[in-house]
Amino acid sequence: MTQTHFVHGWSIDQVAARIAQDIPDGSFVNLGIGQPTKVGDALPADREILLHSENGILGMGPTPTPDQFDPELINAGKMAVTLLTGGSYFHHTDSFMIMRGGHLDISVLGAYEVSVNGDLANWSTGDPTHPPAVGGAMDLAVGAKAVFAMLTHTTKDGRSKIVRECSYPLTASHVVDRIYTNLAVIAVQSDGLHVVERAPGVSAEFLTAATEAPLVQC
Amino acid sequence: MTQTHFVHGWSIDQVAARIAQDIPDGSFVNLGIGQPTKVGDALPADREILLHSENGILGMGPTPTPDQFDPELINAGKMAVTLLTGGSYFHHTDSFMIMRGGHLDISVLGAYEVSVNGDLANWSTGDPTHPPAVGGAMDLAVGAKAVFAMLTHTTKDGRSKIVRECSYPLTASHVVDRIYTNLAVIAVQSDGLHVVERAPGVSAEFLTAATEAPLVQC
Amino acid sequence: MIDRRVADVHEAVSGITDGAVLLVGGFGNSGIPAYLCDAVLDLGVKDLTIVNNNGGSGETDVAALIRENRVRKLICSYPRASNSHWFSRRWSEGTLELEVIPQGTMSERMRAAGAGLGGFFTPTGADTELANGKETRLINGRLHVFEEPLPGDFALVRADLADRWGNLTYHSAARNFGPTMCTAATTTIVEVREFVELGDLDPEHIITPGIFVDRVVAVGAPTLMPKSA
Amino acid sequence: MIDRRVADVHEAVSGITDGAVLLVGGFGNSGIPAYLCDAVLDLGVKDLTIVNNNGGSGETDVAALIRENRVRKLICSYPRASNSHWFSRRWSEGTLELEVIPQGTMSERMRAAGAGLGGFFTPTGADTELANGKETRLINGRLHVFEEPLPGDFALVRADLADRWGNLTYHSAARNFGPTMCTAATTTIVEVREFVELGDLDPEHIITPGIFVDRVVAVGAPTLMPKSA
Repeated sequence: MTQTHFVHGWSIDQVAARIAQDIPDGSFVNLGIGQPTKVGDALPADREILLHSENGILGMGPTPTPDQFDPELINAGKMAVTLLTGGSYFHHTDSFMIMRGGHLDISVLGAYEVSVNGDLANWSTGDPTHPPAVGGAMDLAVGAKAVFAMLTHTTKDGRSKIVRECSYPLTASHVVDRIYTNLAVIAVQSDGLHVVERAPGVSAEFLTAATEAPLVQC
Repeated sequence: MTQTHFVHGWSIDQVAARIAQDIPDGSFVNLGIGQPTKVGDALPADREILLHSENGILGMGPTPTPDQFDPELINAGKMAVTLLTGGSYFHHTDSFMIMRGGHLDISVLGAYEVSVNGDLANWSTGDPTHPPAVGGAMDLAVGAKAVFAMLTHTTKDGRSKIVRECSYPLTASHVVDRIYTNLAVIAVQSDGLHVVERAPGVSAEFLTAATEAPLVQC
Repeated sequence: MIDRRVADVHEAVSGITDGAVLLVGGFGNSGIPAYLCDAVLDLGVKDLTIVNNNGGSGETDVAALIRENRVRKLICSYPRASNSHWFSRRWSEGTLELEVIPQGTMSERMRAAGAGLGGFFTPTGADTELANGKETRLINGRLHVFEEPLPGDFALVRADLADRWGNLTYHSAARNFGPTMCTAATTTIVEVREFVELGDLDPEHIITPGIFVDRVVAVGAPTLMPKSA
Repeated sequence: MIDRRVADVHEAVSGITDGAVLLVGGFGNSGIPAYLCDAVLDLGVKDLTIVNNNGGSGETDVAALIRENRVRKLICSYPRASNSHWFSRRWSEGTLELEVIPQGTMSERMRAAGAGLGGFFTPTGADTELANGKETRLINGRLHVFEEPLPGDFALVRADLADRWGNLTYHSAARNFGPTMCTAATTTIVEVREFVELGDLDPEHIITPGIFVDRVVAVGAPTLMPKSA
């Protein structure tokens, strides 16, 4: 497991819970690999929220018990999962119709950077010594009705990941609707980034100082 | 039933049988509405030939007995049919993938006219007082590995339907591989129309005289 | 809680307004959502655009909507049938606009809408008058025509069984346009023979996952018969 | 008589030659046609182009073909995995060409090949470096990129059950790329858990109709396990 160090504000689990809170009952949701998978564990028990996995699953359930284990039933992160009662299987092209055709209510994606106009960079650091690998990131970013980006607010050396313009190669432009970081929840609107909520102990001034992009504070 | 008057040569049933003879064992075939449906009754019992219907059937069987009758199981001509053991159902877009994607071995189509270069006209007489209606004709003409055209050699007033250039609106250009009429079997090749077989009693001279397009006699 | 089931056909078709584009399933009488079409007739909406493979037959469903002058435009592949007299009459009068599309292109255009594509090139119809006014392109030596997605405001579809989540199975050749139309409309409305409990449909056998379905109503067996052979 | 069944994996992969384009099913280890990949390795062919979602893992199937320098080019969406060391090594050495495509575009391009389309426009990747050198077009105010069909000379697919006609069912998430790849190759070769009699597969439940399948071989259960959680 990757250890990510949070200097301030919410823990990763708390950010996941905060995202889960914003997912309405009855939603169809895809959780990207990495941090967003934690949102699955945080979904409120009193809401019926269906998880989609790009490899052809709707109604994905939790990790199997030994007697539920099916070696061919894995999620997009290649981990063993289960299927809920009422879930279904379909082939990859149909699965990506769901993603690309605007049928998912919410896609939660990890991010390297998000820009003031909702551009998302989450697939490549541009390092030519690393082979490129995109997976379903661009399909998810482009196709869902709403895109939530989940990321730490700053890099380990303190550089803001909420930027005026992405420095990393884009995944898609103008797609992110909400940004969830350890420091704040931020709505991407046509007139800029609006702070919806700050984590406990994070002041407006601190948040502004930690963010390269201009913010409209709440 | 439409009555078609054959002046010379084979009957419609005989043409259907002649076509059936040219369909190899193991073929996947679509029979267009009208005359081509008669080919189904003429298929040799010792060959396993699977019929496709554009409304989502592979392995279509004959007319049902009363106890087999399923009101929703119809063929492209909207007649009640059955499904053979081993047959399958699929949706319309998948069915047309089969037709358009080059997966059918043979498509047998009725025709108003066929030209020397294999152009097919079979969907419209160009009469502006009749509403246009194309159905799956263009998909079948374009997508099958081989297209057989089945038609009477001449119109009722003696005009050749095997022409230098089609006068009716095209269904598709350069698609017909073989022409089956009451007078002859004709192969469409890059260097012209080659007579494969003449019906009994039809001389080379008669056939040439009855055909507008130039023929290479056998 | 996800529950796509509604109590009756009137609730099922609520919200359809004048000028709506309706994708109506069925090939001939097989798979026609006859109960939903009747409910649309009762709703009294007009200026509809209907996308259906055919142009109605007899006096029911699509034919009834055409007869009652509710349809401004019909998009189909094959409007003529032995008893498509209402289509013929309204078309001849000039009160019904007609757009004829090759059947496979019609289905593929709806799929493109459901798949979020901006359009595709196909050889079907490229060298015919149905490509008039459309962009063509030579691809690998073969002429292709560019076809745009064909989305609907509403899809009206008949299926066989549905559960609470809107998962669907179909019956034999009544499947036809249903699964594709379910993906291509803003609001997808389905009539089924009957409801089953969540979990009664095998996850391997569900044809339309509930994500594509907005409302389902149970109406019993289909009423329409094919022509006798 | 239609009989797609062959006796063993070596007969199944016969005819694959140097330079062939192979569409290889599977997502991670789920649905990977491991037995067929081993048979391709035994066949000794080289300069292969492999289309697979990933770049192989460990020492088996796609990874083994890459390790043994049989693969000239890999077309995939996500070549990296915790144990994709053979991909990484050959790519770093410069002996393995890599083309990365968004996963949905890869699947849609193979479908386009199977459906006889000349290509399509998609917004996925249109405003990214993966669209470099490709045609783009503004459609309804959104940038789209033109993507070409992606056909294979051979498809290697794993399914669950098959009958004599080559009708297939799949098991849970192992379905993934199989049904699409079956449509997109000149010759489609399938390994299944076991054969069943014609008629044992319900016509409503067949996922890949036999028309898309050329050869089927029965190999038993899959051997590969997912990562533990």
